[in-house]
Amino acid sequence: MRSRYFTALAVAVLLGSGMLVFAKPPAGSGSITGKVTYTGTPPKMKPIDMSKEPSCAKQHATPVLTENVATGPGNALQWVVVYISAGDQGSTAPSQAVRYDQKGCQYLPHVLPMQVDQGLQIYNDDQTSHNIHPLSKINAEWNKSQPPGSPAIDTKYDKPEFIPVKCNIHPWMHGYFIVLNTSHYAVSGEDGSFDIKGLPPGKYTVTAWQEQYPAQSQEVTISGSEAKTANFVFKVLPY
Amino acid sequence: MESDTSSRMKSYVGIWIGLICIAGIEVFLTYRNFPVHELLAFLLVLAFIEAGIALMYFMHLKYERPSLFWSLIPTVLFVLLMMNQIWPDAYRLAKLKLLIQ
Amino acid sequence: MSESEMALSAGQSGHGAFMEPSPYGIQSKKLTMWLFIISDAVTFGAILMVFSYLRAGTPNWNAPFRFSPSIINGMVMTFVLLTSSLTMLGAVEAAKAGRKAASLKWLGGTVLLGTLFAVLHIREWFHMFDEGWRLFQNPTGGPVIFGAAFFSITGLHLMHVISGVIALIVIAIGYSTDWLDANHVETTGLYWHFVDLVWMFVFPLVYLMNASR
Amino acid sequence: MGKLFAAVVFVITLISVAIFVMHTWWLPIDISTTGPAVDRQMNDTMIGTGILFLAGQLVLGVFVWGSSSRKSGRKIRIFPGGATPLVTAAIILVGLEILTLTFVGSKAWGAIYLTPPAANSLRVDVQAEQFAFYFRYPGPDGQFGGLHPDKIDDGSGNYFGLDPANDIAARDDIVVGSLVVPVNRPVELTLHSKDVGHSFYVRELRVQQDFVPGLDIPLHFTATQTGKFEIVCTQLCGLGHYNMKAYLEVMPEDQWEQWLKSQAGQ
Amino acid sequence: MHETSEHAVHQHAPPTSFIRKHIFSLDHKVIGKQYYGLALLAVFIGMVLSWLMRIHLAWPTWPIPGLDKLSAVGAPAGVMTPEYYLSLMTMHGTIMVFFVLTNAPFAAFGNYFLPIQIGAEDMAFPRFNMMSFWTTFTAFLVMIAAFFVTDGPPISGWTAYAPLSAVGKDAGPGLAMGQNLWAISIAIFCIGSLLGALNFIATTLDLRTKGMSLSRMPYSTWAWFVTAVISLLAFAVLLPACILLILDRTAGTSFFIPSGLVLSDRLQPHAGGSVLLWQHLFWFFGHPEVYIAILPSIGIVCHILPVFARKPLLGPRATIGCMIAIGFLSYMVWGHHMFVSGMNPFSANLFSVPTLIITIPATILTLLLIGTVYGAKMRFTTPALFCLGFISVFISGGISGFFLAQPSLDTYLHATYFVVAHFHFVMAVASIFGVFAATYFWFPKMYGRMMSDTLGKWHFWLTFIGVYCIFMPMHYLGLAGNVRRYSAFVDDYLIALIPVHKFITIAALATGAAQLIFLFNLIWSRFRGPIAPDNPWEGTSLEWSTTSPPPFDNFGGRHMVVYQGPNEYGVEGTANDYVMQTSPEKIVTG
Repeated sequence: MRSRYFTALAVAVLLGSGMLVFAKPPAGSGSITGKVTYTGTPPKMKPIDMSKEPSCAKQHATPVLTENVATGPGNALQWVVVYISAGDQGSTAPSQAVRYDQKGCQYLPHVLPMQVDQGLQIYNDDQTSHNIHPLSKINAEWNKSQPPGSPAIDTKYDKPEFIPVKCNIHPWMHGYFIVLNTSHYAVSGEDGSFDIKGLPPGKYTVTAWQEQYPAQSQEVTISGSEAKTANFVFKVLPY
Repeated sequence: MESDTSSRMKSYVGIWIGLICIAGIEVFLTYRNFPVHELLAFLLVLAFIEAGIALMYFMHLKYERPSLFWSLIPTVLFVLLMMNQIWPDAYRLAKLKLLIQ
Repeated sequence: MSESEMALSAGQSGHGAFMEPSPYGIQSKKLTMWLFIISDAVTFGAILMVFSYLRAGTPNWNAPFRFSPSIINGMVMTFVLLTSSLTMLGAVEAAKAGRKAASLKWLGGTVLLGTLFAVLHIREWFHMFDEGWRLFQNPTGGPVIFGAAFFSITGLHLMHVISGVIALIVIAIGYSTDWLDANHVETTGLYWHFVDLVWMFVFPLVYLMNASR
Repeated sequence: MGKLFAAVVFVITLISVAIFVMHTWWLPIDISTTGPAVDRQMNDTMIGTGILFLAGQLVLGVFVWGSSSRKSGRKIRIFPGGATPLVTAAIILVGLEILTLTFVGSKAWGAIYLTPPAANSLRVDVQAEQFAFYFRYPGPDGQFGGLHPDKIDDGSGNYFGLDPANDIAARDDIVVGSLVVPVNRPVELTLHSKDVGHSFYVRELRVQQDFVPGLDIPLHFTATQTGKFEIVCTQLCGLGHYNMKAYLEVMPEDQWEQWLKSQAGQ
Repeated sequence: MHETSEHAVHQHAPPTSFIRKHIFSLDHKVIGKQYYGLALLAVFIGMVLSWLMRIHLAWPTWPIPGLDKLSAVGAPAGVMTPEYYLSLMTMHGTIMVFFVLTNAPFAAFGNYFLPIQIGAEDMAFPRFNMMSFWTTFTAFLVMIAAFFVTDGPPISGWTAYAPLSAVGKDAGPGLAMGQNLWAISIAIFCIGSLLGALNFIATTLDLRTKGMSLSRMPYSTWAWFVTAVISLLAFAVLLPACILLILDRTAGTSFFIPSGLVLSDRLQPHAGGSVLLWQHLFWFFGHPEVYIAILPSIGIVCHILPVFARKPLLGPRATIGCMIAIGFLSYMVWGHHMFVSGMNPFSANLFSVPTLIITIPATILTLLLIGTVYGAKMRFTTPALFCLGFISVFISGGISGFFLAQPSLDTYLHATYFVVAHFHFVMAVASIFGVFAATYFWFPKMYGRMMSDTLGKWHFWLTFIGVYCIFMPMHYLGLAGNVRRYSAFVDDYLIALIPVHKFITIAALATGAAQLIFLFNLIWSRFRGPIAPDNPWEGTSLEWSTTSPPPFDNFGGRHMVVYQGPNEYGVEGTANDYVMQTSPEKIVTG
């Protein structure tokens, strides 16, 4: 009964979003690409001991590492959110909800950007109860447990905020909800690269946010459908 | 009856003066630089004397049947005495307090 | 059993011939007040224990009360409260002797002194607020728990004083209109003396033990 | 009806006692030096109270059976000697049992909680939090770094609140999620709690001790057998209480040293 | 100067308006029934909560139909979340301990029968009496309100250990508003209980009718009196503890919160408190509370058993002495709840010895009850069966006290199901058996109609066997180290024990269902039961000297005069085999 309901909902959401795509083509075709790197010695990411939750521990052949300063080859810095912090004209939230997974006692993805009022669906894919506690200060704070097999939590945020998320049952589970006023954002990948697309011409402030180090901003002006480059370098410390 | 009352009032005034004196002694002792434990002991003894006087005379316990005294006071003292079993723990609290650097 | 006791136990039940005599020879109301007092004594005992326990468990306790104004104010308050006990005794004695007008005067005095105590106390509180004291704040840099304990203990005592004052006013009005009798005055007197008795512990433990020397 | 009552009481009593005697569900193996005394105490108490239990229930059943006799003209009978023998018996028998249990039992208790740890103990810090245990070894320098609650950050794995940037002793501290100890060596734990009350309970060690927030609670034990055992939390600590556990691994000394080295390298 | 003093009791006429008669009534009998009704409501809520918990423990993934209606957050699609399990557990404990075990045997039956048993027309202070009920009722409403706040009821257990209960929402769901409501409710409950206790003591001491000396008081009256004294002093400690807890939660003080706590990644702005302080204050109340729950039932059983054994209770003076001794000792032993709590280990021995000493008066009481059964001409009515069941259950529960009183064994058994078994047997089941016995025994007096004995016996057998099936296996679980307050069993050694939990759950559901027989019997007999005579059980105490139900002033204007003790059963050479307390005939003791 319930699953049919969800299927119907999913179909409706897909159709709706498809129509939106057709109805509203991207307002611009400019883009900003770049790479986020670091200088200095990054702290060593620690292996997470999941032995207290065997059902999760056995999903990982080698221990998962903490992700607060995730680095890649070539001094790349992962999980940095790059977004337009000023200059964007604003747009309504897409009807497509973002998905957040709890799998193997990890938050996937570690950092989840979304737009204000955009739907957020949180799934528990594990055979254990999870507790999801976004530590918001501006938005209303909530704290809910999700036993295995219970329906997805469906919610949204109505004010922009950088919200740390923690699982109250598994203390190592940490992630971030990045609620933004803009639809133009990207998260740096393992190689540190990011790509913000669909920008109409204009003068923008591009900000790169990393969970542990101070955020950085750059001014970028886009005229026409050009592709600009903006690189960010974070100074990291070993401790 | 009338003279009885006034003679009692006279004794009450005497007790009142006595209580004020005890309070004065307490303040005096406070500034005599005793170690904290000794001061506490002195003050507690004086406070119990004061309370005893107030109980017996002001609250007329002396003039009631002794059974009332023996029903009430030992009960309260017993319960308060039992509560003192928390002390070993308070000192442990001081000893094991998490040292936050 | 003496005659007066007989009369007492008869008085307390209305038809003593059908009742067992009360074991203490006092009115039920007075007995209940005594019971309430021992119960309340345990309450105050517990809360003073809490304070002392925390104090014993806090290694770097600093005594924040200076002689002037805190201790002096405490002394004045002690004096006021003790005196109010004396006036209360006057009221009870006069009421027992049937001198209603005198008793009411004494009661009035007690109410005034009780109010004065409350005013002095609240004034002290405001003074401390100005200095930066809060339930969770200690401006002298000592343990914050002192503020919490001080305001809770004295607050509980102040609550007793204020309800005592209200009770005295009600009793005085009732007594003057013959709705209540001398026994009510006596019972309320017991309560008032108890409030005084509690202060005899609060003053040394909370004020004097925390006088900066 | 009385006979039925007696019969039901007999059946219940016998089944209950039988399951106790058969040890169908019983204490697990004992791997601690202080454990045997606890086990002995448990057995003594079990036998003493078992006799009381059996006697109490059976005598109740027998008396009820007797009291239900419908013989006409039967007179009531007062218990021989009245209350005095019963009161005396209770005071003497129970009193004796209490005295014995107290004297013997306080030794078992003292061995765990009132004796200081041995000088050559392995020192391990335990941090309990909602809802996991973390264990800290001093590392090669043999020194623990200081604890700073404001530095605690689960996201970066800093469960203890170490400050390696300013505190050199903290840099080589080994923080792991399992308690790994060498066999037959005294272990001295210091229990910290980050947030609320928790408890350290290893059935096989016969040891249970609460974590008290704000206090460093000492606890020591010596494991005598190798193996992997569960550490569970027994003090209600919040929603994940049921899921708060860790493992105690007891290893031969050489294996343990290797393990420690491998951890220090990480 | 004395003629003006009086009690309102003797002047007020029977009220006529519905509100004064049934709701804001000053009549102790109505107030007693109100307490009973409240306890009945509470016990069914508490029982349903225990069902939900048991089902979840045995089959954690089963969706429970309708549970998502009660709390969509706590039980999404009917599957209980861990925090909702703890919420239900907290509410089960709190409701059962405070609103059932304190109310039913003590406040309900005490209110109804204490004045009648001593020959008084009402309590000493009827207005206080009414106030204490409505205060308790308010406390109940506040407690129930916790079900309906956003995060649900608190999850800190009925003991509300700080700092879990003190720091607020960062500690978990239910610890914001839910815990506030809990603390406020308990504080209100304390006030209600204190008022009640004052009234009970004053009534017992001052309103005894002619000839009713203290030594002639029935055992139930003695038990209520001793209980009142215990609660007068015990609740006086819980009240400030609750106030301090409320201050910690709302005003930012830190009595129970030390510095440097990090919850939900937030450094808490508290410093200087002590966690153990709450435990000390709570258990200083909490242990006497156990006796507040059980003593009235002991008294009731001591009162009822001789009626059906048709012989006097063995050792009347020893019985009363034991009750007083238990009351006295109850203040010396609270630390046995805290052996492994981080308390100074030296104190453990200090608390252990008096705890073990308490077993002496308890054993004496049990032996005297068993000795009373010896050679009796037992009439096996339902109340008699419940009394016998009480003895059996009390033995079973008391025995495990020997284990838990010893710190050395407590290191293993603390916080396991062994403890759950112990206190459910000795405090909950035994006390409830007393309440059942009292209900079947006094129902004819309260409502003028007999309860069905057949249904009563079915109820007894199912309950008696049921409770053994529920709680006896918990001892085995405890010995295997099964930790209590777990919402699911995920540890390797606990998974192996789940079949036992399934057995217990089935037994609990069945036993709970058997209570519906009782409920049906209660309601049916209220309207359809055969009319009861004034003294259906041939009892001696004063309640049997008046009509069923008693008139407004209990004795219809008569003043009872007491000539006998309450214990005159099996007396030879009299017309019946018993002598009423009001009967002036001389008893020839042979």
